[in-house]
Amino acid sequence: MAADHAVNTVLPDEPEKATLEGKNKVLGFWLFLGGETVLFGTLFATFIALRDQVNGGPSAQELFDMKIVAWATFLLLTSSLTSVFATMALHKHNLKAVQGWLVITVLLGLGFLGLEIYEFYHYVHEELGMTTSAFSSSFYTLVGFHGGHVAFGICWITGLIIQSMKKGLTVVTAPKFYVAGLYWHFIDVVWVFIFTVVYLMGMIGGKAVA
Amino acid sequence: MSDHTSHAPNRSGLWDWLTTVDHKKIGILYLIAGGFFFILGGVEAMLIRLQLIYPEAKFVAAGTFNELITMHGTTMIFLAVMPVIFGLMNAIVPLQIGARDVAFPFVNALGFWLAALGGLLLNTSWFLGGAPDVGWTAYATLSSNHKFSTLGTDFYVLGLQIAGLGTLIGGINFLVTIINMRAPGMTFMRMPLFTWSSFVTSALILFAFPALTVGLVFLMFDRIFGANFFNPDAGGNIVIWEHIFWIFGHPEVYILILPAFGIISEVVSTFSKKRLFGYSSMVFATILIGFLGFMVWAHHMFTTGLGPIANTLFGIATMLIAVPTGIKIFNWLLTLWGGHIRFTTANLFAVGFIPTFTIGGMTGVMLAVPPADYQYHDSYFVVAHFHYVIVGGLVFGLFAGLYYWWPKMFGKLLNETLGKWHFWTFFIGFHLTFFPQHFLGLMGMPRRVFTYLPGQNLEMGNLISSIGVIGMALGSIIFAINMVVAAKSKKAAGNDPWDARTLEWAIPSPAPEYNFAQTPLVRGLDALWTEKMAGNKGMTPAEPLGSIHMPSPSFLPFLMSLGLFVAGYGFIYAGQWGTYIVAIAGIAFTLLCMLLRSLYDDHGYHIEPDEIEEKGVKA
Amino acid sequence: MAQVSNDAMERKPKIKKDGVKPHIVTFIASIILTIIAFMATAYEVIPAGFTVPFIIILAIVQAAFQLLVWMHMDQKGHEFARVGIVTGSAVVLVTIIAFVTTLW
Amino acid sequence: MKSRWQLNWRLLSMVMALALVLTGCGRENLSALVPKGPVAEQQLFLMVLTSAIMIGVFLIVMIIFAYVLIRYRQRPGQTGIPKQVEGNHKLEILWTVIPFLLLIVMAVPTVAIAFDLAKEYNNKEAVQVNVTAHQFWWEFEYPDLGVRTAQELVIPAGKKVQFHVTSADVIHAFWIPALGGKIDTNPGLTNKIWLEAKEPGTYYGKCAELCGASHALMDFKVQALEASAFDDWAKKMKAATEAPAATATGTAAQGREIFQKSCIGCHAIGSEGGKLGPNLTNFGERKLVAGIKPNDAQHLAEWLKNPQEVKPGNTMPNLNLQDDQVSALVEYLHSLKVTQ
Ligand code: HEA
Ligand code: HEA
Ligand code: HEC
Ligand code: CUA
Ligand SMILES: [Cu+2]
Repeated sequence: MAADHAVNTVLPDEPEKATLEGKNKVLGFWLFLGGETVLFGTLFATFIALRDQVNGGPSAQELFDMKIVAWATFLLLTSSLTSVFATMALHKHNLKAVQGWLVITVLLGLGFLGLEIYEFYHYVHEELGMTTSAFSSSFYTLVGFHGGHVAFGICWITGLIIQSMKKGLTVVTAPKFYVAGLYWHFIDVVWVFIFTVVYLMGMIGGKAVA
Repeated sequence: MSDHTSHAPNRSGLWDWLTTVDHKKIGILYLIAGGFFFILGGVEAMLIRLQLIYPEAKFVAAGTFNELITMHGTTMIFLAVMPVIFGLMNAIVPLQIGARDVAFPFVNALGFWLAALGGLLLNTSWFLGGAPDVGWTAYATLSSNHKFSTLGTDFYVLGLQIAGLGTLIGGINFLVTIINMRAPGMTFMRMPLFTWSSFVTSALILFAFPALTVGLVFLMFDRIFGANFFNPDAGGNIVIWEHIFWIFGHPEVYILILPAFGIISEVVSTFSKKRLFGYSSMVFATILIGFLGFMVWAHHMFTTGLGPIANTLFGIATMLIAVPTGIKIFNWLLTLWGGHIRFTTANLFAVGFIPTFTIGGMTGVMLAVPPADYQYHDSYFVVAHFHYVIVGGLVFGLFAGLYYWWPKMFGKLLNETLGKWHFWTFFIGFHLTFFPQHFLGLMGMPRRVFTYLPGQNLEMGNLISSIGVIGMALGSIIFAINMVVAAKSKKAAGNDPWDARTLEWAIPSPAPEYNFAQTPLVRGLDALWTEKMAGNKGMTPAEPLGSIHMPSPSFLPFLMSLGLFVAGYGFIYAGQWGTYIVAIAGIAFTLLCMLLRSLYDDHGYHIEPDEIEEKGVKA
Repeated sequence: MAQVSNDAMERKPKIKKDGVKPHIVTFIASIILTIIAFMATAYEVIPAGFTVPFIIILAIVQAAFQLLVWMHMDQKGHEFARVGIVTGSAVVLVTIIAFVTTLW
Repeated sequence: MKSRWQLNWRLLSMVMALALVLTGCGRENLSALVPKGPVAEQQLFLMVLTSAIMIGVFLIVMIIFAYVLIRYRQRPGQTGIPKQVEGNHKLEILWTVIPFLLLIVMAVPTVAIAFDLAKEYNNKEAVQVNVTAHQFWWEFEYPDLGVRTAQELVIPAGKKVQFHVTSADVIHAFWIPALGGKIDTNPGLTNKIWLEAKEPGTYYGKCAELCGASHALMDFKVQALEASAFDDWAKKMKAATEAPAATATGTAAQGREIFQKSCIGCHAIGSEGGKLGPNLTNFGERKLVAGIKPNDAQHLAEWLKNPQEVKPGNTMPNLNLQDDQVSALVEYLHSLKVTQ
């Protein structure tokens, strides 16, 4: 069985695709991301439709604290870069580097999550609850879904790091790292749109789009 | 590291079924679940027809009637025909492409258990204060506000969410299987049409189900957390639900029908002993139908008030689907043309499909004309339309597929005499039930009415319609008897009872757990037929006989689904219990199982060549 | 089955050991694009009414950068990844157009 | 041969089915098929046009189908392998192009009529009616005429009527088959639709969207009056709304008292009273109780005694009235007339 042979022998160039299982995993995960695109797209479409329905509650313009958001964006973007480095280290079969970069990724992700929790906490104090308005419901659901993805990603990658301490880098663990990296990038791509559609467009406010 | 067993773990009985990751067994599990829910949905349909047998009947109360139609629609679509489709896909697609297994056996099992337990959750609502009663479309605000609907709707939301998750991962599994696991020489343009349609159906699942997921989340948040997506008083918009539901819902009906198209293509071609006429245009039409399926959803919303531009755009886009579907109809006819047609039961259902589905498709095109739909919409004309395409199309197709592949799945042929009785009772009952409904609709009978008043000329049509259902029930019972008869029968079906054309018939019936002792080399469209014509006995192997790696069975898929099942109740009753602890515990349990799955690698086991010989299987 | 698949075995050094450079470039580009978008909304440099399309285009460019470079979607073997993401995006596009034009 | 018999049987049933289709179109009492106004007429035109095309296509399919099944079924003792045909480009193009052309034939009038029906009539020519649907009753308001009524819609014949429809609770759909197709009543949104009755008469209206337990019973009636009669009705209604008849005698006076005590919170008479239930200003002249039962003493009493029995799930509570209270109320309610 390849998994066994591979452990102590040379890993192939792209260890994540060395086995059929690995290939399947990567392809399956890409397709899953296609589905996630629709998932987030539907959330976005709904948010866009409801973003002006503040029902007498606070509006995006009155509320958003762009400083926090800018920092959050920076953290997540950087974490995406560090996870690229992890994947590159994976291709060089350097487990220590993979783990190191992923630890940084997780820390940055935690920073992002912390900012988001602080931000939500802050908004709730400004009287924007889930039940306040259609705007608030769609805002918390869209951004919260993203935050939930980040949280899941943090747990997942942490689990992988711990696991790899025991199992090392093999054709079995490599696809897991690779796929987690894809997931993390995807979360970052989604954030690009959240930043634009929720926050920047929120700052413009009003009926800027038809 | 290398602590993997090299023997098949000895599991038997119930434990075997609860832990299996073998796609053929999962296929059977899907059939069992689908069959069970088909009977349930069918009994609900019979109660519906009983209540409507004459005006102002009082067999069931108004509220109960609404529960019946909601559960009938939901059960039939999500829990009966989807599982049967998945069952056939599981049993056949890997065999048709010459694969030893699906891409993700574990995920495959997980998909089944999620679907089954989601369905079970939904149906327990009958005993826990009432089933959902808002229609299978669950339009807000009726569905989104506790003022207008009961706890039953929470069961709908959570049950479908869990089942939908199962379907989604099942779809991804099939996509990857078909892309990555094809045998050497099995190019895309040599894939049998059932595999092709399974492929496109899985792609539709991938892109349609997430929309449903989101819609159900909105509904759940509105109901459970007091969110305002569909609350007009706080700025919400009810039309959003309609859009989301149909963005999912329309592709869903093509998710259902495409596999049936695939089955018909296989059956018609086998039993006329001809290759499929216009294979490449069939493939093209399948893809085109899938593609167009995503931009026509608003034809369910012509009366919502979207305005004439949206209505006509969506209407015309809808009509366009008639073109690729017509290509299919005519290709089937031309496949039969010049053949030696054998009227086995499978072929009777396939051939019966053609006129019946055509009628349903034609009424579909009539519905796609927005101004006319202002009259048809939400009348029995629509009910007639969709039962013609679903029962007369899909269910006929599934019966055809079951008769056709039964020997491959179980090693026994279904009885042909009983099969013919099944066909004729079901066929006649079907037309009796649904043909008059077209006219009931035109005469102004709205759908989803628990009764109607006398003197509106609706008596005759409803009576005939209610009588017809007896035919379908009879047919279904004959089919059940047939299964028992087949199971009791001593006669083995053999590898290739129909003199068929595709790969699955090259191996024993039922297929051994490793499917192909040696991966076959595919040398043309209709792989087996190609070899037959070349005078070969079977497929040429593409590899030497060697040890075969198999995935280990696992109880985790069941446990993971169980976690979500429990979490479902946690959410439904969170309001009454005043706590989310159960919901959180259930989800945590599922996550824990996921962690276990990741930590303990499945090394599987091996079947050695001598074992293969021992089992008497000659490659 | 865990077999080292065919093309993994016959592999020449197919992948150009991808350097750090494109990744850093993408990172910097992302930051710059984000800042431009922020500026465009904070100060009225773009004619009113064009700001939203402008920043959305910037977001799409940035997303494309990340998908192609960071996630290697431009590389061989990603055909179905492309099909998946493009189809998903197309579904989303139709959805958003419908929501923006037909609600309210 | 058995299979030939089966085949003939099936063909026969198809022919019978078609005959049913053809005769069905001509039957007198099929509401959507007997249009009483221009909207329904245009819609019927499209229905007939598309049906005709569909029947034509279906016949072609069936002819090929029947020919193939009879001609090419396997004969006993037949062996050998039929010719394996890959396809035929000419044929395939043919059955791609012809359906496409047929679709164009349908699409052109579809677009024209869809846009025509979506026209808005906000001028004084058209009567404006605000329709609000409730679980499970209909409220009609004539904003320009200062009139408010329920359950029975009154319109002038021969004039366009512009409806602005919305809902107070869940989605319903406003449908008068003989006059034209339906439109949903969406809570929080207002839809517009115009209809016209060519001749005076009574037409039936229905709710066409599942809206709860008594969705099936959410019917209403449409009275199309001559233009002059309509104006007269509107004037009297307006007068009655401003000053509802305060005179009630005998048992009716008792009924009035009960009404003022227990019912006025939900039901208005004139402009006075709640809006949770139908306005009853002209209840004595309605043909139906709650839109479904004949408005006679017996059915009205049944309604008052137990509204839930008549319309499950509706929002009027059972007020546990005594028999004498009921008969007093019946007397009073039947005295509420406007035009006489
Ligand atoms: C398997 C399921 C299935 C399938 C395949 C279809 C197929 C089609 N459906 Fe159907 N439909 C449903 C299931 C399905 N439908 C359901 C469940 C509902 C109701 C949901 C609810 O409200 O509860 C519904 C409702 C529905 C509506 C909404 C009605 C309303 O609520 O007012 C419309 C409107 O356009 C429609 C149209 C069509 C069309 C145009 C097709 C086309 O795909 C049909 C194409 C086929 C043909 C046309 C026949 C063969 C072609 C030829 C022989 C070529 C020549 C033909 C011509 C030139 C016309 N359907
Ligand atoms: C896959 C989908 C599917 C299938 C197969 C069916 C099958 C049937 N449907 Fe279905 N139907 C829907 C999907 C489906 N339906 C949907 C989506 C709706 C809309 C719901 C809504 O409005 O929200 C609907 C609505 C609907 C209505 C309209 C209700 C209303 O609007 O008020 C009616 C009425 O006649 C009806 C009848 C039937 C009948 C008679 C069958 C028959 O074909 C059923 C035949 C099967 C049987 C009769 C079972 C036989 C088994 C036995 C008798 C048990 C034997 C026992 C043993 C063997 C142990 N259906
Ligand atoms: C809580 C509010 C409420 C109260 C109190 C109430 N009703 Fe009603 N009533 C309704 C509603 C709502 C309807 C419409 C029911 C339907 O058709 O779905 C209705 C319908 C009616 C109708 C039929 C109207 C029509 O146009 O056909 C009559 C008559 C009637 N009520 C009389 C009474 C009388 C008399 C009383 C007092 C003894 C009363 N109602 C008390 C809410 C109320
Ligand atoms: Cu109101 Cu149905
Ligand atoms: Cu549809």
